[in-house]
Amino acid sequence: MTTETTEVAKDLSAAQRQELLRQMILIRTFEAAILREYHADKSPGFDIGKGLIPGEMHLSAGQEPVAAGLCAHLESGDALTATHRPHHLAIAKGMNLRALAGEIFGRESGLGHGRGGHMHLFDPATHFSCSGIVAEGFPAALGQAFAFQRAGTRNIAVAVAGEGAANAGPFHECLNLAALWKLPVIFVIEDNDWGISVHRSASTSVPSNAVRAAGYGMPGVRVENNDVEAVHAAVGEAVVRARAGNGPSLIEIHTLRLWGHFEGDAQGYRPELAEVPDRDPIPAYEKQLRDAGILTDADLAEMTAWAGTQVDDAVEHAKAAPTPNPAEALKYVFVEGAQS
Amino acid sequence: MTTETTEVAKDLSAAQRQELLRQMILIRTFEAAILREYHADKSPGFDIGKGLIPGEMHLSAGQEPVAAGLCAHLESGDALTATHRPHHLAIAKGMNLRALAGEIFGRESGLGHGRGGHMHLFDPATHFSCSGIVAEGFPAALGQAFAFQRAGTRNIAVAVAGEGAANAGPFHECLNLAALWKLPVIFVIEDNDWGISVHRSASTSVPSNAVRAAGYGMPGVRVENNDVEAVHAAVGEAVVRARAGNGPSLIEIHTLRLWGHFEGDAQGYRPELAEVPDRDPIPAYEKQLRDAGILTDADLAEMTAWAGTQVDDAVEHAKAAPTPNPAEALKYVFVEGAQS
Amino acid sequence: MSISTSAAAAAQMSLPVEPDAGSRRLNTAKALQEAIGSQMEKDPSVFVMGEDVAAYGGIFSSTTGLLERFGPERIIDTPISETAFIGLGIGAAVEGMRPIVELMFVDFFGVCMDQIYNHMAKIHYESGGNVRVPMVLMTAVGGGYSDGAQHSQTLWGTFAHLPGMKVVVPSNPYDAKGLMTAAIQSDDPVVYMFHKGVMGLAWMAKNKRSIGAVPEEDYVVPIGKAKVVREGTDVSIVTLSLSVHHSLDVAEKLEEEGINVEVLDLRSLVPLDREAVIATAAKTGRVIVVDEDYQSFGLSGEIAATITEHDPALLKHFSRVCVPDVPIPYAHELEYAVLPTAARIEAAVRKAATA
Amino acid sequence: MSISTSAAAAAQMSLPVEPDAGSRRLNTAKALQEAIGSQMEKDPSVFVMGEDVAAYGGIFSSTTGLLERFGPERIIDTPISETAFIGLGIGAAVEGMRPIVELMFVDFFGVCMDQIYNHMAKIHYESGGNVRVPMVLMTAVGGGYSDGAQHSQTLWGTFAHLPGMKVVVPSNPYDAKGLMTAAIQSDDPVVYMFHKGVMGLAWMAKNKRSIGAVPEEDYVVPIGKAKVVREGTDVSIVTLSLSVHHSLDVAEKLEEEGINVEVLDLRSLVPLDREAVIATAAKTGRVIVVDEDYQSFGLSGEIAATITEHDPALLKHFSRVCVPDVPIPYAHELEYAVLPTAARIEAAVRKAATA
Ligand SMILES: Cc1ncc(C[n+]2csc(CCOP(=O)(O)OP(=O)(O)O)c2C)c(N)n1
Ligand SMILES: Cc1ncc(C[n+]2csc(CCOP(=O)(O)OP(=O)(O)O)c2C)c(N)n1
Ligand SMILES: [Mg+2]
Ligand SMILES: [Mg+2]
Repeated sequence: MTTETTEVAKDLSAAQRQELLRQMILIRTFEAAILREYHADKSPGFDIGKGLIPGEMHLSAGQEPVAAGLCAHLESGDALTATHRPHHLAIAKGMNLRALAGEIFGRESGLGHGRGGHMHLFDPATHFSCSGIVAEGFPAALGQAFAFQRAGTRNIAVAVAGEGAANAGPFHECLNLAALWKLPVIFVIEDNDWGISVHRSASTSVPSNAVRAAGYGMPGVRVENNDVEAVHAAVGEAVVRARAGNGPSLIEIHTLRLWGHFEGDAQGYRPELAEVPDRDPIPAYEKQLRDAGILTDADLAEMTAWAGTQVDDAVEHAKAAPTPNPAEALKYVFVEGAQS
Repeated sequence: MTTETTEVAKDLSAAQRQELLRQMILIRTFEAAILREYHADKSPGFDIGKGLIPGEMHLSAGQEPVAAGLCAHLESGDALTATHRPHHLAIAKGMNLRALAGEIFGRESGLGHGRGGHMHLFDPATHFSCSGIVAEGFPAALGQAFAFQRAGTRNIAVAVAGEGAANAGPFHECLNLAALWKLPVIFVIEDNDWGISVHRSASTSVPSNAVRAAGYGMPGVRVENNDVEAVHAAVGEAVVRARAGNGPSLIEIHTLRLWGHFEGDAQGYRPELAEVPDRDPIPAYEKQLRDAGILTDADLAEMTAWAGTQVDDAVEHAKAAPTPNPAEALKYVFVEGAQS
Repeated sequence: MSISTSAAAAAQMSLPVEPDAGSRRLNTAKALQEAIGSQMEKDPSVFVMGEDVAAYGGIFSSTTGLLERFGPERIIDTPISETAFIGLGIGAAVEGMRPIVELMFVDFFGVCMDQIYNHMAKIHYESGGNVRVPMVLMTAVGGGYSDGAQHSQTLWGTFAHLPGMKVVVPSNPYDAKGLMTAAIQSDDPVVYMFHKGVMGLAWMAKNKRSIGAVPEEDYVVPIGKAKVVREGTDVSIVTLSLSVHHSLDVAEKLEEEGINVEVLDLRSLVPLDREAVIATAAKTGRVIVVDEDYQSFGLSGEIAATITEHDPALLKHFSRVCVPDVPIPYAHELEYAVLPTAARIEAAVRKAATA
Repeated sequence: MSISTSAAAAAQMSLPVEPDAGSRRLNTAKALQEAIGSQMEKDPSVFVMGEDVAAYGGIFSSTTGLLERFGPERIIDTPISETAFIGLGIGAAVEGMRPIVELMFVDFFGVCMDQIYNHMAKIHYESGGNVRVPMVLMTAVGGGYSDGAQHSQTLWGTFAHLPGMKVVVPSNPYDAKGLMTAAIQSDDPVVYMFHKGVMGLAWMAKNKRSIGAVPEEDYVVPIGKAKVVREGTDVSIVTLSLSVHHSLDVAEKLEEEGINVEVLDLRSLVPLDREAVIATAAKTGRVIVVDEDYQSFGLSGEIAATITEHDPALLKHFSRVCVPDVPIPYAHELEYAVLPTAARIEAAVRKAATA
């Protein structure tokens, strides 16, 4: 059941392909803005707790093909759970950018009123959630899929995590349970080669997590080359399967961590560092669409401008929003009653 | 890499085959004695906390082929980690029967001076340990194998657990890590069809755990029919591999839980209950050896008598031993210093 | 994900709060099953999931008979994958269902605590109140029958220390039903810890109060309200769960000698009824905490802090009868040396009374 | 499995106990690395294992430079499989090695707690003293830099509550080296919790005491001994870790106003130096516990219980400056509203002084 899919889907329309690029540009624009704002006021030196955006910051630049190719198939009623590196997926799933930026800036306007932060995004509108604990985001997807299944809807749940997460126990428990109960779930592994400083060859006993799918009796596919259209094709099959009630699938996507694990990571452990920028998937996809004759300079300028406007609006809105009231720090521990 | 091995090894000598039977008889005799003593004084009614042997009691009758076939390959310096159902493996590994019985009876003479009990047997002499937490016995074997590897010995570690445990996260983490670091470990799954009242078909998404081995890049074998000689053969290959530094293997053995999950389990959930006794592996192996002309009535009588003597001695010794001194209940929390 | 509009909360409002017990007698296990069954009948979003909860009926009979009534779609056996299925419960709760998930023994929390304390308990807060997790995590606690260090713990202190989950611990059939009903209807995650020794199981030593009067109708015991189960003036015992019964036994015995013991059954740990704790301390000035959890860094300390930060002058005496900081030993003689037995409680009360 | 003959224990005996600090100054991270490096040189059975401990040198610099000195056979990066590799450490310790295993953030305990509390901590007891687990579990704790609810906790109360493991929490470079040396040489499992904020990291706000004098030679700070880091007569602050520094800052400030604050740095939670706690309570009668862990059911309660069970009359005042029972919020303003800041400590001391 394990096969390698690198072929480009034949049936994507020009509009669909443009839309994939547009999503990728939007995500990158957002991440670039966060990068800028994050570092803007941490100097002199670098103090992680300082500035408009304090704390750990895991940006997803380079992994846009996963988010764009995947979310093109999802409806707002479908669920998506992600990890400590969630922005690309949140954006592609349709999260309100102001709410997302507000949360990253820790404002009262944020998705979680500043309580959660960038690793803890919970959005009822898009059924999006994430977890800062590696591999512990998987189980929520099972429960969402279970609820959808019991409610008789066609909705599905998608759980995304890194290749590092695929060596953690919950990966195994969740794949088994999803397959056993034929839950409408798709497991997506973003293989960006690295779990912080540990290369996948030093963490994973097999060359591809796709081969692990057979151990659960589900289809397993690996997508190479960080190829958004191949992602789209692979996910498409899994979505059909899941919506039809035929159970879960596992898809591993070979993608790229363009920047450090978190901001401030000098990546001294990364031998291929110098060549990383050459593997940026966005210029490559731009070129591909240009070569195919479906992207003009004007198209690109429009997309870039559009993305800039969206992101600027979100960032400006966040910066202008009030910070949370310290007197309300204990609000939201419980729904009912005061805390003990 | 997944194959089914049901073939009988050709090269077992008559003496070896007799020895396998002898071990199985010793184990069964021990378990029958514990069964008798356990229930002796729990009536009227059944009070789990009462009697000479209080507490949960998970007996291994029916699973002797696993222990005998496996431990025939092990040296005293090899490590073995087991589960809540550990007696057969402890005995086959060579644990002192008096120490084992003493611990089950909760006596000061017991292996753990009555602190541990039947699910918590730790024996430096045989490098045996077990855990009452499902699947949490696996990791210890990695560590023992690691220590053996670093010390440059030829010793190996074996981790045994039930088919129910193979759906728990530690199974996955440990197989990956063992394969990655080529640790001298063998993972043995005792598939007795049941995890308490849950049949393997209701817990496991694939028909055989052996297929899961491929997901770690290690050999995976399933042994059918609770066949002690097939166990011996399969383990033999894995032992050679591990001692040679070629890394871990996974072996699943289809075995039989002859009695309840624990004593007191009425097994109302078990449809095949009436036929279970017919599948007892010990009479079957006796017949096999008789048919092969290598077991006489006299041989069997001698083995039975020998086992009875061993077990009677252990049980009598335990019953005669002093109970632990309540004033010493806090002894052994720490090696150094009083507890806080 | 959805914020369940509080049909459930409204229903809860309309239920009687601690009505008269009436005369029908049940054991704790049956009272618990009754609460679950009744709520399942009223609310199709309630389901039960865990190991051996279906055909087996729960190892400690928390779900006996429910499979027959509700079928395998709602009473669901799981693989031994606690992280996966507790997490599944969380995900389902986030989508508006009301899962009751059983962790067979609380001792197994270590294989799934991340889901419990980093997810179930924190999502509502992290989401700024936008996402609710109306889930019950039900689990068996306690020792006394030689089940060893990995199957005899209570660990309520561990759960109560970590914010975002309510923690309830019934000691008798009446509270078991009322607290389970309240837990299912709560929009917050509730950890429901039942002691094996209060369930009234046929195969375990029973204490006389594991059978008691339980109303047939639905009702709630409010989460966060302790109960003075015996009034007294000389010494206060602050306790919960099985230890309530040992404490009452001791109180009855010492009454004959003129030592008048008040017994406070906490019933909930989170929220903790601090007013009730302070009230009993103010009344007697002599407080003993009886706790089957490990002594240090747990419940007993929290009681001391609650009183002393209110007013240290209230206390003439404070002592604890807990499990000293030792893994629960297997051998009967050793286990009963560390459990908070009636004998240890009695000795502590005598000492307190003369302090 | 073997009982390591106590070469190590003998070595420990011969090491100086809390020698003069001398004049060489290091930050806490370097002091910690030095302790590990020195013990690794002397004892080939010591090794370090964890996520990103090799090339990265530990996310919080606990192992910087060790890979270069000891190579990948002894400084070992792992997959993200905490249960497997912590359990591996236990198994190796059981066979006589002395692993130092890093759990990157203590917040991740929920994915591997079973190995820690049901195995590492209980094997020695369950084996009736026949099997030792001489292992160090090293982990980063604490918040203050907006890392959110899953990466900012201290959780020492959770570990200290569960029996069978020692728990140490250094607040400064000198103690960090001495406690790590003691932990490695201990035949018991030791949980070593370092606060990110005391390490002296280049990329995190430093407090002035994260650099301090550290002897070059090996020495031990005995596990289980608290230290009065500032003598005082009016109010006692009982605290640990980063909060020691905030408390000292407050004490220095209030000294000018004539409020004389004693600060007790617990340094170990298990064993807890109850004598030192009682001594300071006896001295001032006014006790404030400053604790970056969650307030309820934790350390602060244990301090209250320790004093009151000794003699409730000692206390004229007891209060707590802890993290209230709330997940650690992300936004800076909210996080600093719940952390035990100098401002909160100061207010508490002023109140205590007049109580
Ligand atoms: C259980 C757990 N262990 C460790 C960590 C620390 N950690 C955060 S991200 C990370 C690496 C994750 O690698 P991968 O899954 O490949 O995701 P990526 O960062 O590459 O997107 C680690 C070890 C954690 N958050 N949770
Ligand atoms: C983590 C954990 N979950 C649940 C249990 C309760 N339990 C004890 S044995 C058992 C069934 C184990 O089944 P299997 O692994 O097949 O072993 P068997 O009993 O068949 O030998 C369960 C669920 C436990 N001890 N630990
Ligand atoms: Mg990665
Ligand atoms: Mg089984």
